[in-house]
Amino acid sequence: MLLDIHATDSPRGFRLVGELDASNASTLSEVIQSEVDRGGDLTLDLAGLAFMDSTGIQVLVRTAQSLEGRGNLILVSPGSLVRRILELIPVQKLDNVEIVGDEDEA
Amino acid sequence: MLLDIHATDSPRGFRLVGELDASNASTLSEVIQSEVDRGGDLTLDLAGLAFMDSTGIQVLVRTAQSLEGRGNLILVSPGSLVRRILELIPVQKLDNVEIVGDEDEA
Amino acid sequence: MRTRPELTGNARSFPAHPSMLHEVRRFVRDRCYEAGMHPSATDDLVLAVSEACANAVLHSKSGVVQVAWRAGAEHVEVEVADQGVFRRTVPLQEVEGVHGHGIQLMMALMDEVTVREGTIGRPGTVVRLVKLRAS
Amino acid sequence: MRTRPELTGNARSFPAHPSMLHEVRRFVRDRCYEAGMHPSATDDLVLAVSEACANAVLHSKSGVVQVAWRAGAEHVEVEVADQGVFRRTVPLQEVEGVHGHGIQLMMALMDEVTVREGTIGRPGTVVRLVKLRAS
Ligand SMILES: Nc1ncnc2c1ncn2[C@@H]1O[C@H](COP(=O)(O)OP(=O)(O)O)[C@@H](O)[C@H]1O
Ligand SMILES: Nc1ncnc2c1ncn2[C@@H]1O[C@H](COP(=O)(O)OP(=O)(O)O)[C@@H](O)[C@H]1O
Repeated sequence: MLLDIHATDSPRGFRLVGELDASNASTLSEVIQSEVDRGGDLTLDLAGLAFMDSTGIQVLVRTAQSLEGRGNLILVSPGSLVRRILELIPVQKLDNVEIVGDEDEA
Repeated sequence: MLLDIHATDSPRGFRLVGELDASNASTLSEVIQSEVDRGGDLTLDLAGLAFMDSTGIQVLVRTAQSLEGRGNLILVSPGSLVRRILELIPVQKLDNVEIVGDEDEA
Repeated sequence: MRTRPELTGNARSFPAHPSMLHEVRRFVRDRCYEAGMHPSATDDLVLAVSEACANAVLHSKSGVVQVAWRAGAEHVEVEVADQGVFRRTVPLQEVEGVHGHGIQLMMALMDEVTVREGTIGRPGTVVRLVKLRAS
Repeated sequence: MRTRPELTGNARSFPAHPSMLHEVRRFVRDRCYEAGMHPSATDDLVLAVSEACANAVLHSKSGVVQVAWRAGAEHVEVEVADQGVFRRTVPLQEVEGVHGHGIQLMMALMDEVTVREGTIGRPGTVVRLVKLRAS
């Protein structure tokens, strides 16, 4: 599998390992949606994500929008390639999106 | 003046004559906003508009968004150049935007 | 569709102020008319050039924008050059509100669009717009 | 930055299916490595090519996508060619929901981007991506 999606309990969310692109973004979107429906903050651990394209950005934006007013989307430890795309398309500017554990701070 | 903005009473709105571009879109936006605040449908007579660029499209989209749930934006008789840009950026797909008096029907 | 020496050319500089857009449109429309370009292809090119110039005026912080017009047997091309640095942040509609979709509109209107992005080390963004005479 | 005969080249066809994206990224990454391109410039080019291929796969209705790689002394360029017609409607975010901003992202990543839009009479959209080795 190009992308492994592991559910995590504390914090509640998912750990992503592999590459996120147009071939698997809709699968990720569906998996995330079930958790979004329960409300509250959602954490995505991105440390193991070696690649993300603009369809991945779409998933993040839509997730943040569905959580709006009910919770935050927390992005943990994006690697250098993921940080590069977040630099160019700054999803973290949305009110309820936050990046923690940036490599530079580690 | 590149663009003349005439207020109209029935239907309530404005008649635009001239060219709408980045040099005057913000002026139009402000003039329209005062009427939008009163609520209800707003009509823009575009028959005299000889040119519109994407900043004009922005004004239309923002106007429609501000009217949402309170009224429709009605675009009357766009000429060929304005119809061309509306074909490529179809603002009329927004729920509360309508084009009437298309040249083809006249 | 690359620029070839046999193209007839014509270039003009305009101040980077929104009031130049009307002048640029007239310049391009007149050249297209002289070149016998089809009216609807002319309308598309005029709008695309106006969008490219609006971007240069709004985003490039240049003082001057150069518009170069060239006609070939099968196509017409216009280059819009500023002296600025291309802003590389992709505007997120959800954060920054409605945007003009200027570049997407240029692509929808033209047969070929090139953007050479100005950088700090090599300033000057150049947008090249190509319209086939027959399209 | 125009294509010159002295460029070393390498082209490959991929099926127009989302699973090709991973393969294309590896192809481009390997070529960049062989050409001694800077790692961060390589990352940018790999992402831009992946975006161009995603557009071809998602929008062009082609069966096959061709990826051509060329290296020059100062730059590397990749051309992504499909056999389809460029969809000329600009997506309105307010109507169609969030979009990927693929083309804007390519422009943010590259030094020069060209899109030649496939038409019904002349199908085949070609996206040309140029990255300076030094940037
Ligand atoms: N000539 C330019 N100089 C600097 N930045 C530019 C230029 N043209 C475009 N850009 C950048 O590209 C972005 C997208 O441009 P565009 O699609 O026309 O949308 P808009 O102008 O409405 O934002 C702009 O927001 C800007 O950051
Ligand atoms: N290869 C292609 N073939 C046909 N249409 C394309 C192609 N690439 C882009 N397009 C058109 O351009 C639009 C903008 O593309 P892009 O900026 O990548 O955003 P997105 O793909 O998320 O819509 C697409 O929605 C599509 O209509």
